[in-house]
Amino acid sequence: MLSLIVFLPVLGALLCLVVPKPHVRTVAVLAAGATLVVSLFLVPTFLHGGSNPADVFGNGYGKLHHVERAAWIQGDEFTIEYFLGVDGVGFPLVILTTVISFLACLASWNFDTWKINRGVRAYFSLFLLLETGMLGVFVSLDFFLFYVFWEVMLLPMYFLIGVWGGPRREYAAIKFFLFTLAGSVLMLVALVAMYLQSGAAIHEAMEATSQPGVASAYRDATLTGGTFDLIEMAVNPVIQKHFASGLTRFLDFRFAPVMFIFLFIGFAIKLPIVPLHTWLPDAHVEAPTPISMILAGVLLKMGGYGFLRLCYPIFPTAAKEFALLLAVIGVVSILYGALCAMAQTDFKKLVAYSSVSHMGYVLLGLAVLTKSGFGGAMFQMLAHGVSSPMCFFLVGVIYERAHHREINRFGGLWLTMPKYGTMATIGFFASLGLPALCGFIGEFWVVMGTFEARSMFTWAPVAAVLAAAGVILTAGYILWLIRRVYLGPERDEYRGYSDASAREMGIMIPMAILAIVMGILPMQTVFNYTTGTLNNVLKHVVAMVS
Amino acid sequence: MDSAVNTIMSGSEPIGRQLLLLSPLLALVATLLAVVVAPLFAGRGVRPVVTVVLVGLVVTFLAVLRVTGEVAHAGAAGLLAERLSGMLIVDNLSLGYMFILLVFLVGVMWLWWTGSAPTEQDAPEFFILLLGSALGMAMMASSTNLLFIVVAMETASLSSYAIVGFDKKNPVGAEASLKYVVFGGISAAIMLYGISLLYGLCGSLDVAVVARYTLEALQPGGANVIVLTLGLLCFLAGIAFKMSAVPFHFWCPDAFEGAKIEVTTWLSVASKAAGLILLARLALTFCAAAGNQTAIPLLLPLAWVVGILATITCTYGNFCAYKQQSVKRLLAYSSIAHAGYMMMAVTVFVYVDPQRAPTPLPGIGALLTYVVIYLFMNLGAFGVTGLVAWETGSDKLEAFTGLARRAPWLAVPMVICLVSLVGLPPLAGFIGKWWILLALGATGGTLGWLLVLVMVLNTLISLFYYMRIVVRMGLHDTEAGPVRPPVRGVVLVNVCAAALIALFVLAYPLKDLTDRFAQALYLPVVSATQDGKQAVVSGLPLVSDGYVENRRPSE
Amino acid sequence: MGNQEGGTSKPRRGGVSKPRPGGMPKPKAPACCGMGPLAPQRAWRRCACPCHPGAHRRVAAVVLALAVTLAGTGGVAMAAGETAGVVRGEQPGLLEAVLFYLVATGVVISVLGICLSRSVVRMAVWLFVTLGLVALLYFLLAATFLGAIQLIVYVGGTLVLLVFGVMLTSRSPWARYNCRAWELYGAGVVCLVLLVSLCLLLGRAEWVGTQATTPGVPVARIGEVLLSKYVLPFEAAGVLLFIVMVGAAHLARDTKK
Amino acid sequence: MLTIGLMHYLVVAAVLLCGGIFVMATKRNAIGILMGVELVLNSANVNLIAFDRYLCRAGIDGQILALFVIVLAAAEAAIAVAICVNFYRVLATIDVDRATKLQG
Repeated sequence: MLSLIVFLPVLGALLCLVVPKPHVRTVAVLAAGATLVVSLFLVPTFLHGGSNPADVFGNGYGKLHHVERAAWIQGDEFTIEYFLGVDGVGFPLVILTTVISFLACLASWNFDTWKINRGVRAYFSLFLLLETGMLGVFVSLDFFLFYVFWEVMLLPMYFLIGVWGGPRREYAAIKFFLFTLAGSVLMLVALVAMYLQSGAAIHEAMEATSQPGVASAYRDATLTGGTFDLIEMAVNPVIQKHFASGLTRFLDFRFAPVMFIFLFIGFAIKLPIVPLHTWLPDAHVEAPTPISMILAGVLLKMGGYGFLRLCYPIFPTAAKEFALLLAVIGVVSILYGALCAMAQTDFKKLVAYSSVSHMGYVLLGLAVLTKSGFGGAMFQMLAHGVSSPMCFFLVGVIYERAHHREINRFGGLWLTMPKYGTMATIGFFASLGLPALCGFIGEFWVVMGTFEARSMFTWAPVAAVLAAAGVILTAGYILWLIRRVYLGPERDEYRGYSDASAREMGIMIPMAILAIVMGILPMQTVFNYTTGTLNNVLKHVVAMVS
Repeated sequence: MDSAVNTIMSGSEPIGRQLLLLSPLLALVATLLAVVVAPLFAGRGVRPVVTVVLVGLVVTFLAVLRVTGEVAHAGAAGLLAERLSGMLIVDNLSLGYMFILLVFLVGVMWLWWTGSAPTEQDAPEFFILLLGSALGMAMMASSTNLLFIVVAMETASLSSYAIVGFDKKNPVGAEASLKYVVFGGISAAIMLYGISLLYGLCGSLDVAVVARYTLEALQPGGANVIVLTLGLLCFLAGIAFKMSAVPFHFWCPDAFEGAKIEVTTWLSVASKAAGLILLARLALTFCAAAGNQTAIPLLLPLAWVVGILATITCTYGNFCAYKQQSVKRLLAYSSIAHAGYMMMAVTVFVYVDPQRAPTPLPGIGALLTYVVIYLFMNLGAFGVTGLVAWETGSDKLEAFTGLARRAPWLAVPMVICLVSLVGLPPLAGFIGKWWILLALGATGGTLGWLLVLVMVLNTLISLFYYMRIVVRMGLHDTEAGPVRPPVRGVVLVNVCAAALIALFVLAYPLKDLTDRFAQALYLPVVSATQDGKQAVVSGLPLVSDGYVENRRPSE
Repeated sequence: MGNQEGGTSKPRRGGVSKPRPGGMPKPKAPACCGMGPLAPQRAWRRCACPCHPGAHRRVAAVVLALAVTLAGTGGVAMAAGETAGVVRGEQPGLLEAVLFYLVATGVVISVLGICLSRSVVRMAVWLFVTLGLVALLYFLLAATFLGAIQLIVYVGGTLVLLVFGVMLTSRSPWARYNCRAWELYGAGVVCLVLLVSLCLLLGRAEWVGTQATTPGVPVARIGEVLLSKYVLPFEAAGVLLFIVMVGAAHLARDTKK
Repeated sequence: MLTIGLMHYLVVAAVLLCGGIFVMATKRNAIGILMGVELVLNSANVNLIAFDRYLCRAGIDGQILALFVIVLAAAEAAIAVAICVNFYRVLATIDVDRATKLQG
């Protein structure tokens, strides 16, 4: 099932290469749609949990569904597995990815009218390849496989920005590539080090107990060497102990903090956090609209997912140690992103900086190690995954007509294009965090969670207050934006613009519905699936820390 | 006279069996002679020569297969007896290199067939020199005696000098071969002086004895430490020249740019790999000599020397590649960088764990994997460069502008090869780096982890210049019309690109194969005999158990 | 090869001396290094030839250097405990010693000659002397076969090949190629330091047994070893020579057909 | 002093080596540099033969290696001279400094 989801887009990409040019986009949309449909078959598994999520995820961290595993690269004590599976963290992100990919694919439907419209086959093939890479990251549970998919996504994205992007596309593309690769080489070092350290742990335990292996806590297996299994690393007490107390081979640092930082930088670049965010405005602004949607909607979530899948479960002690640092970075991202957004006159850049601000909540929510914080972070990822593609698409719609993105040159668009204006209001309010829309829940829970953490961290209330101030800043720039672009008197230069077409509405309405439904029914749409896993991650983290 | 015959037979092996073990090399020599004779019957045309060479290569391949079976049958314990009069050893490592060499020869011939064959007047000479250098490299990979190493290296080098300047009318080629021969002559002379010192100190030209003596004499406070180090460094300089490691790399960019593209491709993989295999064999011999635990710390400085050389080599190669305008030259610098990565694999033998005997086997396995993958990457990248150069008349970066539109069947494999050279998944280049990283990390030493960091940082640096070509091909465009390369060339580069994807997915079978070729290697153990001379008395093969043991992460 | 007399080479510092008929140069002053008309002061700086009349001081310096070197040789040998030969009770071979010192002095002088000559042909002549003297050293070392080979192959073959190369490739075989003064002095200093440190190092090393025990190897033994233990490299060298022949013939052959 | 021993020959070889290195470093002519190479090769040969003669555990190997070195030097000289001749024919000079088509 998961393999099908992951590799359907590849199939589509190959088809795109052979079908006649006029049909390429149809094939691509069908492939993305098929992937979406197949991914929806995952939902029933999670619905069975109903009101009691513990039924689904109560068996401890690492209760997986739709598991597929096979040995891929196997040595004597060395197995890199083809290991896919989803739990409450991966599942919503898979759905998000397929939905946003499908909508972005639809948004590419007018490819022929783009300024750079050569290479239609290449565009859609790379697009679908990108989808494979993203889905692969969210479902792979073997670290090696995870890394491979992480890198698979890199090159298509590079070309999608570099070939079909805006005027500074080359710069933006290489910057994106370089930042991500810089992060992922650190991840590669961590990959090698964690494998070897887990092997050392197993061998130590084997020698201590003179058993021929170490029983795995969550699957019927006996470990005799190192492992790449992400769940195993998190739940196996032998490995955990060794990770927490061991030293690195090189210069004898403590193992956990070093690896945590390596992984953290890798994921934080993707998230992005403030000192490492500079690729994001460039990439978002230069990328074509559908790619901006993917970038904001899905790619940024890979960073947050990385924290939840690797950093926190595997290195809980380090997470506790670095909590203050992470919270500070999170708060700075929130405030700095919001202030930057406020200063922008480029419509797309504003949305891009708002992403930095919003993802800061994810980091803050994770940093404080509370249930509400984790839940809020997860929800914020999904909410942002819905609202920011919508914002980017809204920008794209108007850019196609006006061919500029200067906020100050717009005005009164609601009157000119009422359907578009309505959608824009929903989208931007969702991003703002208006109650009853999706953005509110995540930010509110994160702030709540930060307050709750005051028993553990004395600085938590300060962070909560600052994060709440971020909400106000967000409201400021978004309302100001709406006033400048959509309200006010109708301008002559935009008078003849056609309202959003059926296709455009077809792309916006699902996102708008999602934004509203997630805002009204957060439990049924998100929390029911995620809380169990998140709580178990948290329980695991807290247990390890105390 | 009888005594002479007896000594000939003294390998304790019947002469027939010795000939069997030598049959791959003999088949290569026979092919070479057949190429000389063939024009007498069939004219100097391209076709008969290529036919003869192909038949010869097939025969050689069969011979290698046969000998592989023989060696596998005899097992590791039999390797010492099969040592051919103390000069050569035919073991898995040399056979593995022979396989790589043959596959690569066919690839290079294919490239030649696409590009140069139509205008070639001197095909027999070209193949004599090509096969001659192949013969020299094959001998390098199996020599166990300093004298034979010298002869083998000179065979490889002298043919290479000539083949670089093969296109006589090309002034750049003439200059390249001149520089190559001058630097090559200097390095060979320096190496010989080093060998003479080693001979004086160790009293033997046998590498095993030299290793044994070196480890004895390198004990702190030894009188001969400096002279011995000098001799070893001079000797290493000669090998470093073949690998184009950095202080000895001057010839490499020039020779690569000046030579015909097939020759460049050939040298960029085969000659470097031969040097690396030789280095790996030396590491193996030293590890065998340090079999007793006390000598292990003495190996560390040797590993450091190679490690530092590797670091300088790959960093320098990557930085220099950045400002190149000629793609051929850029790839030449990239090949220097890759030689650095591969040298890192050779440093893998000293472990932090004192319980673990030094063994370079994980490194040799990783090295062989890397060479196999590197072969396809370079053949593909140089192949595309050659096809573009033949069609447009230029190998400059500008010639690649807009290639994605002008010739997608060249641009796509080129992107795949370049990204693989960077070392990103899902391409085989990553797998090559991965095994080296893992082997380095598993040593658990400071050196290992330093090299891990050096390697990943260099990956980052290398991104810049490889992407320059990608940017030119994909992101820029020009008015120039489409490029229509010959179909066989397109097939070649696409086969290479497909191989890179396939080798990623099939990483395990590849590693399994190369590991098998990195096992049960010839490991001489030396002990002093009564008259004060040292002799190789027994072979201690590393069985697979030992290998597993050593792969285990250290405590 | 028609270019030999054709092109006009750029005038270089020191000028190109006239090609002289007769090929082999005669080391006679003052034409030997083409410095004739120059003032002695400048010739002193430029002329590397010990036989130049303006270079008396030069000659003196060379002799001094030789004396120092020889004394150094002896001194280092003493320091290294090179007394084994006396200890072993044999007659100190006076003749051997005299011969050795003569040959060694010759080697040093001719090496200096190679180093300091500017004309390639002159270098070749000095190399001729050096190689010949090295052959004498081989005789002194009781390696008569090697000495003969050195004379036949090296002096008679390789060197002639090099001289041919000089003749074929130089517009004027007397052309000289200068390098900058600081390079010359820098290289000189580096090489002297290298020489001294090498002598000291080699003197310090412990060589296992330093007596001339073997009475020289009979030629038959060499042949025997060459065809038994070293048969593989022997054959490989044959193949190598064959390949080299093909390669050299290809490269040197005229392209115009 | 009057007994000629190993060291004497080693010193002569060192002189040859350093002379060869000096020649390689200062000559601007390909064949000149090759002459330097010949000097270094001879230095190695003197070493080898001297070791054979004076060291008790050495056998005949040094002489054999020296023999091979002579052969290899001849082969190398042949190739080098051929390359020089070809280069000269193309560019009409063998001045290494003037070989500037290929720059670092």
